[in-house]
Amino acid sequence: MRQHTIVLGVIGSDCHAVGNKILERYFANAGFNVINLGVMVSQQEFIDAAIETNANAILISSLYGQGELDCEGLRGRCIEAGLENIVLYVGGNLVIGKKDFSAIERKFQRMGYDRIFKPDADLEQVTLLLRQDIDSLQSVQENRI
Amino acid sequence: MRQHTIVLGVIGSDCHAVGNKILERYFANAGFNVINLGVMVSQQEFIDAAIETNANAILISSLYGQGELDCEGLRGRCIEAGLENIVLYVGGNLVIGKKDFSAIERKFQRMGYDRIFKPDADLEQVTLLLRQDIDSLQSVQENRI
Amino acid sequence: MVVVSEKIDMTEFQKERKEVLETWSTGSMIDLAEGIEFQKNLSESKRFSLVMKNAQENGLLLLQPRAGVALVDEHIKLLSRLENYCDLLPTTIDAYTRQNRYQDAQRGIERSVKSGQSMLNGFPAVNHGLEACRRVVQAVHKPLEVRHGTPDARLLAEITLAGGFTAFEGGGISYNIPYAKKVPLETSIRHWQYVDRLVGFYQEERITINREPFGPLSGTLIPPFISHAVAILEGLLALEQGVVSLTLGYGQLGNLIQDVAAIRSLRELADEYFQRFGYTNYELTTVLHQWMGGFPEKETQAYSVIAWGGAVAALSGATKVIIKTPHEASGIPTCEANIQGLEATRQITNMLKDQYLPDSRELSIETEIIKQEVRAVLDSVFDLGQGNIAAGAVRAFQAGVIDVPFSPSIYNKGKMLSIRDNVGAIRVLEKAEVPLPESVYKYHADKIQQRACAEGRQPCFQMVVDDIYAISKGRLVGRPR
Amino acid sequence: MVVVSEKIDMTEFQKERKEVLETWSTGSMIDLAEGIEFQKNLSESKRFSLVMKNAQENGLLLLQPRAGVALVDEHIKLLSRLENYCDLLPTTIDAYTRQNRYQDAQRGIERSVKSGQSMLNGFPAVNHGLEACRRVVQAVHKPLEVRHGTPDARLLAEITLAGGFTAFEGGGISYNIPYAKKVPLETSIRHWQYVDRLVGFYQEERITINREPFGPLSGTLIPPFISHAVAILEGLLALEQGVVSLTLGYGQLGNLIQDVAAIRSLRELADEYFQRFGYTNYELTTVLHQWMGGFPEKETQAYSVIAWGGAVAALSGATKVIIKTPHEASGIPTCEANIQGLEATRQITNMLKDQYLPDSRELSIETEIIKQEVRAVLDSVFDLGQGNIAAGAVRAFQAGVIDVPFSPSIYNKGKMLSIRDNVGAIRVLEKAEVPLPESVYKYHADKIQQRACAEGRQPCFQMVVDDIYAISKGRLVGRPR
Ligand code: B12
Ligand code: B12
Repeated sequence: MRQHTIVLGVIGSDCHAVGNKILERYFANAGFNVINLGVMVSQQEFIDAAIETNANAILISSLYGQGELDCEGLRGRCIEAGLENIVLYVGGNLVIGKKDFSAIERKFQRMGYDRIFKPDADLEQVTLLLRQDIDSLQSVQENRI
Repeated sequence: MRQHTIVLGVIGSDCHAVGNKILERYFANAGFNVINLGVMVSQQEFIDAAIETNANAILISSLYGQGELDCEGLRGRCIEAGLENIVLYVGGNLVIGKKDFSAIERKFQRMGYDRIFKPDADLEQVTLLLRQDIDSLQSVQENRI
Repeated sequence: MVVVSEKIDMTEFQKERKEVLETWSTGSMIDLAEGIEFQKNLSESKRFSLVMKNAQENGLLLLQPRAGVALVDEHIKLLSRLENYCDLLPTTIDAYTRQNRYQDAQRGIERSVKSGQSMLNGFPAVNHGLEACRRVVQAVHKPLEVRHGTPDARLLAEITLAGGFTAFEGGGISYNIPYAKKVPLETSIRHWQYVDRLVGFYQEERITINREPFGPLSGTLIPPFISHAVAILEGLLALEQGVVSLTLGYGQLGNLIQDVAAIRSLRELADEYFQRFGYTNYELTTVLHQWMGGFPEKETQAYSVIAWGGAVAALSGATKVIIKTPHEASGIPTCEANIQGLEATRQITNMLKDQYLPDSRELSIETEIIKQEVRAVLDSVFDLGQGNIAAGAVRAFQAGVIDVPFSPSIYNKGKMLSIRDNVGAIRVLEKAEVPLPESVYKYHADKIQQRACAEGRQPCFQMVVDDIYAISKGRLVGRPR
Repeated sequence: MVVVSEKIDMTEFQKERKEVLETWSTGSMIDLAEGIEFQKNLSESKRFSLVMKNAQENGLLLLQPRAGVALVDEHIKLLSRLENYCDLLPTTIDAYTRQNRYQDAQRGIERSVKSGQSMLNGFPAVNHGLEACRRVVQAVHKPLEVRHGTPDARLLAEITLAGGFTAFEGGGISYNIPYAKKVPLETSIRHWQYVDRLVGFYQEERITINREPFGPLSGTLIPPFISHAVAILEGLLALEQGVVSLTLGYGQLGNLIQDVAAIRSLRELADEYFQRFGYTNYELTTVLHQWMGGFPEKETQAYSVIAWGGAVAALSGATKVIIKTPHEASGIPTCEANIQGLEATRQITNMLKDQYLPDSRELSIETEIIKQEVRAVLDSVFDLGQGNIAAGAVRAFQAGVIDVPFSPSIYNKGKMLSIRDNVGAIRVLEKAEVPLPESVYKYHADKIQQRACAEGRQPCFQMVVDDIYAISKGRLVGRPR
């Protein structure tokens, strides 16, 4: 299996570090090449790191509730930056307050995120999906070429 | 103020004794002549005691949930027994389960109870109402005579 | 009726049995040998005594709810959902059945069918009969206990045990004094000797049925020594009839030290007395009931009472905890409310499962005080009985040597007064005829005095009333406002 | 930047102050003299320090929630409802303001107006400015504290203190290490010296502002001695600038003995160090935060975590408890959820208000261990500082002498590893550069070994991960499945 590169980080002014450290370990153990930007990462930093490392996916965390403000526009900026086929995942406590998840999901799907995860996301499941999503995008890309 | 006589008791197969002992004390201290029949009192026992003591009111407790089965028909039996103007109160956890109180109230009003009380009934308030209700029935009675 | 303390003779038992089975139509279905066969075929995971024993050996704390509705299918549905959240299942019996008013229970069943909801506060096992009980037992996967409050539970026991229930709560004292008004103690004790003899008979056939005297009594300001004395007496009466698996109970009172001391002393005293009477072949476990008095109406507040009960059960090392629900103050819980109580309890008992309350001067003193109290009471009971435990118990209640606060029974003196002290422990304000040693009584008086000083009022009945309302009003000690 | 430990000189302060007030438009409104006037006219019931002091003297336990929304009127509505259920009010500041990103906060305000709901995770006090703060203060009847997580809180302090808030949470270490990634410690400590100097200035004008170092740090497996060392250092740094009213904090960990030992040792150690440094004129109180790590998602389970936090706060004798809510795992609580958390907490703290955990061998040992640990760390810090506490703190973090687990800061070593032992107490698995005495380290190792044996696996990082998830998954110790 080819090693996939993923960029990890907590977006915006968010300082929640615990989940991020666990995700880093988990995906590294699962065989990914993990570029972890840690907490308080701007959209630009995510994009720069993805370009620099030729990443297959960006996995964004937002725990602190201001995710809606921080996550808007990233898909557009990725495309502008030439990251046309990058997988975009986002997870955590994405909005302010305890809200119905399907509404949150729709909101972030509309922003261009491929998959949206709750805090209790099963990481094994996520790994499977991530491999699938990367591979299917890759084959799209290869077909194009 | 004339001393009113009230009959007190817990109806049916209900063994909850604590509230009953508190009510006895409370109404005695408030100046009523209290005939307390204790727990597990049948409708007939209530009626007999009321006749015997020439009571102004019967205060029924039901805590254990089978109040609906136990309390039906008492108003009719009172009238049959000649207790036409007796005040009938009932209070406690009157039905099975946590139910909307207004529905319970309607149900027991339809059974002929003058007032229906929740477990957290304010006893001071109850005393005031009881005096009023007895007095107004008494005056009805006196007017008739 | 003169009640004696000895194993009921089998011929006498069979004679009585015939009469018992005739008290309601469903009794005719019961065949003891066939019941034993049925029990033998139950899987081990449904054997209450075994699950309790394993839990005790592994230091586990098992959760059990209360639950029972009028109709069989509804009851099965209820238990099938609950068993995903608890370790032990109950079947709570309705209050008509508890008074042997099967006719009224029948009316309750009919009305429940009509109205589409349970009109009874429990499952009328006698009316439903043997096959219904077996349907329940076979539909679930965990051990089932009959939980009730029945002074004469002979027919109920016959039906439910032949039906496959593997535990039976109650006792001649604990299911009379808090639950009845005019049943003489000698009658209820005699009827419970029958139940215990029946359980002993199953035991002789190598079917162990767990027996659980009802610890909390009236649930209202009961000092631990009173409920302990009753529990140990009922334990002895049960052992006498051949019972082996015993779970002694206690209702949480709210003061951490007193509650832990209570569970600890209950175990130790029971062993002491059982062995003193020559029993060695018994399986003893303990159960703590989350607070059994009036609950706060707000569910948020109820959750904290529930959690505190779970915490104390864990810290005291009890083997089982009977849970309450956020609906407690209002009405019989829905299945959902029951699950809520179980989930809340599981969280706290899991978090505290490896913790315990360490030894301290305070804990030792409290444990020692309870032991002195129980010994004083029980010695007096045995004196009164002169070798006959049952008669001793009857005479003890007559004399007020055992006196249960807020009992509805005319066979209970109701003269002893208890209230909370300044840290919320239950103390004896007026001992009346209870033979508390002077030093112990003085200890209580001092503790109560501390509270009186703190509140600037003399100990009085109003304090008792304030204490009764206290937890439902959001506190433990009923301070003046 | 070189940070020194001495009271900031007033001319220097005034110069810096001018710059601070220019960092956002609302700064220009602030007039210190006028702010002091406003504070003088506040009623005593709004004076945080006074309410804390009275509570401590009367053995009360005060409840405080977290709460803050984007818009002023909404925020007032929120606090006005909450104050019926709590004793002390918060104003939680949004995360942009915490990073001095006022432009982003402005966008958050605008988006909140548009969407009709708060898009910020707190109240952007700087953007709203002085008058808005005063409207809040005047609308409520209880003391108000600014609660945030801001490495540079100078402008926030200027605005909120002039605005009538009477307590201010945070510190140069505790509001950097868990809350920032790249802010040098010397910078945040210096900025917090400014805040403390400001509070000291108010104090000189006889306006007492309560200061509360943030105890729980990352809320994740922090051994008590780490947070104690930080709290005491921040206490000393505050006293240096003239602060008088101090509330030291601690985040509940879940093991009863360790938690009670922690609150007890925190008080005693703080007194010891404050007095050693010559301070006598201070008002010291303590606060316990209900469990600060990951919560269970189910509200039923969350209630038990909340209740256990309240129980421990009461049993340990803390003066204040910061409450969590049943929404904790999911999102910022609605007003209703916050009230639920308060009601549940009130029930348990009221029930336990007169109880305490008695002395025991276990409790003494645990208290003594924490003291030895804190002394070892602080002695090393003072050595490193050579008379300069601030510099000592900076160097201690550089050297890993203080090492906070799961900090996002690059100025924290992050080498020390901690996990739960077999009864759920937090122990040090790898001390890295933390100067724990050998005997103490051995104590930790033994305790961890007990767990390792019980679980049949070697201590490892997976254990740490299991412990992080444990409470959210319904237990305390992260046992293997
Ligand atoms: C610990 C904690 C803190 C610590 C953080 C310390 C640190 N530096 O890491 C402290 C105390 C400092 C803190 C501060 C704050 N916090 Co905080 N915090 C928590 C808490 C209790 C636990 C978080 C945690 O560590 N969980 C354990 C880890 C393992 O889980 P996790 O973080 O959820 O991460 C997992 C999953 O989310 C998922 N995941 C995450 N990202 C992604 C991405 C992808 C692609 C996938 C597949 C999965 C995934 O996988 C991770 C690993 O399992 C949560 C509530 C909770 N969960 O119980 C609140 C919480 C996250 N905090 C919250 C808030 C608001 C704050 C503050 C703003 C203060 C405030 N207003 O109350 C500040 C933040 C300031 C800032 N600048 O960011 C809110 C967010 C509210 C919302 N979204 O509506 C929460 C939910 C609490 C609440 N209900 O109010 N917090
Ligand atoms: C203590 C208790 C017991 C003790 C009673 C001991 C005794 N002999 O007294 C024991 C453990 C024995 C017991 C047994 C049972 N109980 Co019980 N018990 C309680 C409990 C916890 C407290 C009752 C109490 O003493 N409260 C304190 C007193 C002061 O309050 P009170 O009883 O409510 O009385 C006051 C008011 O109701 C009001 N009031 C009462 N009557 C009247 C009348 C009038 C006119 C007025 C104005 C006011 C008024 O004023 C009183 C004084 O303030 C309640 C739940 C709760 N409230 O928290 C359940 C509760 C009453 N029990 C209940 C049940 C079902 C039973 C059982 C059937 C067992 C079971 N299935 O779980 C058996 C009853 C068997 C039988 N034959 O009756 C249910 C009833 C459910 C329902 N209505 O839907 C309750 C509500 C618990 C629950 N949620 O399931 N119980």
